[in-house]
Amino acid sequence: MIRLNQCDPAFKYEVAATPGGEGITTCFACAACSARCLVGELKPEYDPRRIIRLTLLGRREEVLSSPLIWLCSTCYSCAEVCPQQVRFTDVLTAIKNLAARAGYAPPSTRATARLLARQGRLLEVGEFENQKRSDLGLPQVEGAPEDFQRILGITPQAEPEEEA
Amino acid sequence: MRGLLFLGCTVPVRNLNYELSARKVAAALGLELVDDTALGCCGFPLKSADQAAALVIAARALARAARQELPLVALCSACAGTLAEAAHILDHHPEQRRAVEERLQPLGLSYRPGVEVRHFLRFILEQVGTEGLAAAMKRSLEGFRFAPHYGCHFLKPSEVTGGFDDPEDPGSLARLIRLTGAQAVDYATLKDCCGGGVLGADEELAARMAARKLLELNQMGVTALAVACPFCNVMYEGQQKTIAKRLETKLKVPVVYVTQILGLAMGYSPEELGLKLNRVKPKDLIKACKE
Amino acid sequence: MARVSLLWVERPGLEGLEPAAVARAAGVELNSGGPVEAAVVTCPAEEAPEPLRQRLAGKPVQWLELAAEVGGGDGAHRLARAAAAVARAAGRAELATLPPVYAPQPAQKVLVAGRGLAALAAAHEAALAGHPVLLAGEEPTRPGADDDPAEVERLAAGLPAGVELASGCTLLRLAGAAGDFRAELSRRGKESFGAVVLAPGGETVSCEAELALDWSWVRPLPELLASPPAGEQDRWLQVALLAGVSRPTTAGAFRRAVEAARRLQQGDFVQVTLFFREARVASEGGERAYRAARQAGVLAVRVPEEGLVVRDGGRRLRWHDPLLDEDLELAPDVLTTAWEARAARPEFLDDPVQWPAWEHLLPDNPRFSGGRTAVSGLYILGPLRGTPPGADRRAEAAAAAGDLHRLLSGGEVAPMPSVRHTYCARCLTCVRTCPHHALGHRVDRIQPAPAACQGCGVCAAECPAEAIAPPGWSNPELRAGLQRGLALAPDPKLVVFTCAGSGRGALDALARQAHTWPAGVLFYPVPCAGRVGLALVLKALELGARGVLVAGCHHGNCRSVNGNLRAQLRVDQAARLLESLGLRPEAVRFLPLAANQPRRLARAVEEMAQEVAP
Amino acid sequence: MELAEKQTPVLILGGGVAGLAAARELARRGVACVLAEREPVLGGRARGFACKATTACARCGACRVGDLLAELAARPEAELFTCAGAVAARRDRGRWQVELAPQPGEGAEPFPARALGERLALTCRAVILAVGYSPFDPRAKSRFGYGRVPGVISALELEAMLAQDTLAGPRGEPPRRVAFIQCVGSRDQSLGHLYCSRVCCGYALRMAGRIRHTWPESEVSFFHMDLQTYGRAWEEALPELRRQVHLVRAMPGEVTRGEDDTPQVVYSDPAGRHHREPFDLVVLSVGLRPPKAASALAEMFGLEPGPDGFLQDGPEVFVAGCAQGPRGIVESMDHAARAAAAALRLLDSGREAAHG
Repeated sequence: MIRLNQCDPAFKYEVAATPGGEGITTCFACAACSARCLVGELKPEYDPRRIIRLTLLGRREEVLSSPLIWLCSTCYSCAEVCPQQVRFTDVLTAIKNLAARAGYAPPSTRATARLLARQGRLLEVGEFENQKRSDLGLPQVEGAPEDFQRILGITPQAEPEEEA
Repeated sequence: MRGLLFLGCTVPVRNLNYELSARKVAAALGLELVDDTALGCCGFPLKSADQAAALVIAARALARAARQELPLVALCSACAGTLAEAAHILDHHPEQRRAVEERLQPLGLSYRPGVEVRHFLRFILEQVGTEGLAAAMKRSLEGFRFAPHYGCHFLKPSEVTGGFDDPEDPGSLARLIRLTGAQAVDYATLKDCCGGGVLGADEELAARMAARKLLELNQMGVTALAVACPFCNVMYEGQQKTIAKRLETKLKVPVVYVTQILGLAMGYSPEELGLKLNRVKPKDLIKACKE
Repeated sequence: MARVSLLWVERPGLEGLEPAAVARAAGVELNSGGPVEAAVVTCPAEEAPEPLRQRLAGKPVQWLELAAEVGGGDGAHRLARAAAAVARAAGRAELATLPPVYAPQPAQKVLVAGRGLAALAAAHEAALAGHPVLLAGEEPTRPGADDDPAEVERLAAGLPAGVELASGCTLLRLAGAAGDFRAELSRRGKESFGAVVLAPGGETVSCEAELALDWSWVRPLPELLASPPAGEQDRWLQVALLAGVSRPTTAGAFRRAVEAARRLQQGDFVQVTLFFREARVASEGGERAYRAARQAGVLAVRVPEEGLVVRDGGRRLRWHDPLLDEDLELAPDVLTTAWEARAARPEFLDDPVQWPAWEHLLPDNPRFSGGRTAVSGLYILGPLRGTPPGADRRAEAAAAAGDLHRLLSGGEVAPMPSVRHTYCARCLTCVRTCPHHALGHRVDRIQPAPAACQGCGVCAAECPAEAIAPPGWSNPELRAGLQRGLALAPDPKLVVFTCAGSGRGALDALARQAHTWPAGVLFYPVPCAGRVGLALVLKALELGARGVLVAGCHHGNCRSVNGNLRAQLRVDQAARLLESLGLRPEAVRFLPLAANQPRRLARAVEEMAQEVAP
Repeated sequence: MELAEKQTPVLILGGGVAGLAAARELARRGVACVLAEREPVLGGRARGFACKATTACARCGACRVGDLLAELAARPEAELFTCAGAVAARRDRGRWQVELAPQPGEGAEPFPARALGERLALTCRAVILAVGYSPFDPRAKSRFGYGRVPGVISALELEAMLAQDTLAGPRGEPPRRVAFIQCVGSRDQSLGHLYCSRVCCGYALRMAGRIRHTWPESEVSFFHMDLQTYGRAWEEALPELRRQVHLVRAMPGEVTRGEDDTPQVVYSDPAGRHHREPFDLVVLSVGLRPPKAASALAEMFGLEPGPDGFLQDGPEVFVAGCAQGPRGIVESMDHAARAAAAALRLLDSGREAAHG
């Protein structure tokens, strides 16, 4: 039983105020997004419409703590078919950002930031990689991790090494 | 015509065959791809946790391109999509742009509107056109059947890719494939997402997503699945064995980059296009092009 | 009686017909240039040569596009159809040579009884059409329950000179039909009117009257909007707005509800939950308003039929969400509902002797649009009819005024039915069966209202004494046409009666396509299938027809409300009679048809012609 | 070039239901008018619509077009032209001067209208715009497979098939499983069509009923978001409707080519269950768009743009029927009476002014 009196009506406004989340309130539950969601088709507990509805109802904690919100493949099919321009992919990005701020982000997201701060890219380009590239006649690749450290406000030295 | 090549994270390390073939195709078409080794990541991996930071990272690349007054040409669809979307946001949301400018300033960079972001394949279609492309073809691939895979970020969101192709009834890759004399097959799972986006969160789900297309094509029998994105390649080629094992079946769907198909038709050898780096190889195609 | 001449004008489609043979078969003389008393001409007036038109000026003439009547097929049955058509037209031409009979002139004044936009618009439009108008009601110029007050004020301020405003004056009783309504009005007494428009303004009624709500606690929506409530940061005010839970609302009511929901949502810390079964957005701007409400943060909850459980008079609302597979509960701080305008039916209409039952008075029939009712000259507009507010009501009033003008100006309406009083047994069958309520009984005789007859001929079909018929459509006249046609038609002599509202249009469409009919089919146009009646069906069989097909309108589509049902009834009756005589009941059939279904007619005729062939 | 000239109190542009009804309304009051229809035949789109009656009339009103034509054919007041389009208009001393030009088109009916043969300069007091609507082109919603997936048709094509008795699947057999998809091109912010087309639920349910009646073994699914009223007896008809038609509250995600080349509807039901359902025929209930000529006419007659691109009244210009906004056949006829009345009021005031 969900009691609306115990829900948080401000949650939808919070999502709508986050970039990408603007369209959340315009959903009229036509189900086109759900029909086109491949993730949802293969994993029935994931349904864009359900996440929208829980958000609109104001189920703040339930939405932000749900592991389901991290399952979006960002294929944009839902956004393409939406007749009301809800742009669910972007809405969910906004929700995930709120979840991350609330401490619900999966550990991999922090690891990603650290990798970028260290390398300027996800995959390291070291001597081995550049050797392989030059064997194939490809130019050398470097990184500019300093820019990334500034943007992300992370210095790799200050961060402990990867936990797992 | 010149473009600033945006390699991103994966291509220069794991998908050298893609990079090789793209550079060859560009050369054959007389397009100059300018390198900027410091470009790095597009910001996409950070979006879900911190889209503001992701936007600054994308804006950084856009600003570097603006400085050189070149369009940004990406090989990875996710990079192309993220960068194009970032440009769209910066051009349409002044308050987000102000915030980004503030964070770009310490890097000595400034965003300037009007930077074109193009996926490499869109870039050649728009710059060279089908006639120019047809003129560059030296070898007919008639008799081969390729299944195009558009993936997600090549055409979507359409607000950002604006009218280049219809993501609901796409045709641009098929057009490119047909220019080589080969056949572009239509199939039921044409528009399926590869599942790469959820690989980190749910490996099993990602595998099931990719499996639908692989199973269909495996049964259909095609020369190869033709992709345009390293992420999609990871799922369909890199994960193919794992997926087959998971499904307790055998899968043999060769996967090539559209640039490799174009390269072959333009007269390059399979070797030059890095086809030996392909893990599930289109043997007949390689054989036919070796002569 | 005058002699009727046939004037033959060659037309495409008449090839191969011998004019003299047609004239002979139809029992008229073929004119070859001599003097004419009354005439049938084989082409439409506008197609006739100018000298011919001048020659016939002032004479009773029936212009007949004979080619359309004859159609294709072989010589014998083309001749038969031509003869039947000419004979019918000759009958009508002959009738026009009779000295004029007394016919009362229709009253021209129009009574508009009601209030608000519908009433004012009707008064405006009727006056524009040139009719003096009495606009009567308690407060005719006060807006109706769901009217836009500004628009009503504008209309009230600019009433034309021809409109007499009678405030505080209500319609107490009404009788009669077009051209001759007798009304009893409070403070004024009895008056005659040519047409009557009923347009009550309606009252504000909650759309959820059927729910078990504590109405002393429910806040009326307009009152709530007048002083919108607010909540507090740590305690949001929950407002529940029920907008079509017991049954879907009208589009107008839904639009008002979503607009109200949006305004309420804009209050500080107010959460509005809007409950409905269907989002009724089919009004101008409805979808936009619905989206604006959601954008403002209104929570839209769609519940299925009987899906909202109401407890404690509405203090607790519970419903099931199939998507979440959860029960949801809301204890609203404020409960309000959507509302619509509803008008009570005037009491005098409940008199079963004087007036048909409500569903007959307002048939759900696409031909009865523009405020029309089954009673000729009586119009019902606005909330009483369920017409949406605004532009639709203006349109309805304009259409009603056009129609009443058509009736009262007499240009268009069939002449009054002629009654042979010496034959009449005063059984009142015609009064009871006239679908337009055109006939009344005055003192000792049947008296048609002067502008009400639509010429359907149901009275003629039902009258046991052949005492009444619209001119040209009496049994003797129809028998004559049948006799001539059937005498000439080859077997199987299938008679197809075609109603003017359906069969006739279908027949014309087929004629345009040069459809070829099987031999031996005789089409017989009638104004309404209800004109055919039992006697004519049996007569056709007696005269040698092997089959009779009556092509009338679909149920609910008859111009004369139920002439088609009456036709079906009589056909069934004839079939039973045949059966009781040991004959094939399938020899008589009713075919429900629309004018835009020519193939259906062609198929039915071909099948039946084959079946009844000897 | 010298133009043929003509004077008329009222010019009606458009010879569909609304234009004909306006002409009839004027004619009944003895006022002459010129009606100009761009196409070679009168009657508009509704003339080709099917009768949807089952055991009873379905109240679509399509049959009333014939009544209008028959009545106008018998009346001298209205002069009817086909193949006639307005190419220019200007106001001059309280009169509209409108230039009509012949339009190409074949198969013009000689009666009751005649095809415009040469350019004609008309001077009139009032103009009634009854130029109808354009149906939404379902190709713009490519996900529904129109023109791509066999067996996907638009509702207008179904109208024609029912009217001409040619309804059949891709292999010529009567359809067994039929799907209607509602709101194709309506209620859609992404297209900029933020309005309900009002008539689609009605026409689609009527056609669904007609199909079920003609082929009782057929199955019909009706994909919709919200049912919009389509008649007075709607409430009473709903239980029967539920028996006849499978009402599915879902906007499908797409229509794909399934096995045997039959269309497949992909949708998520209200409980969130995913479906791929095969059909023989998928009917797209396309919405009503403003008439193609709307912007050109608005410019020609100096009209303010109306909501959603439809036309609205201007000085001495009155809009009738779907040109003003989506409405059904019968509603268009009433709406035309309003335009005719407005024109009459204008003529009347002119007369009064002349006398005073």
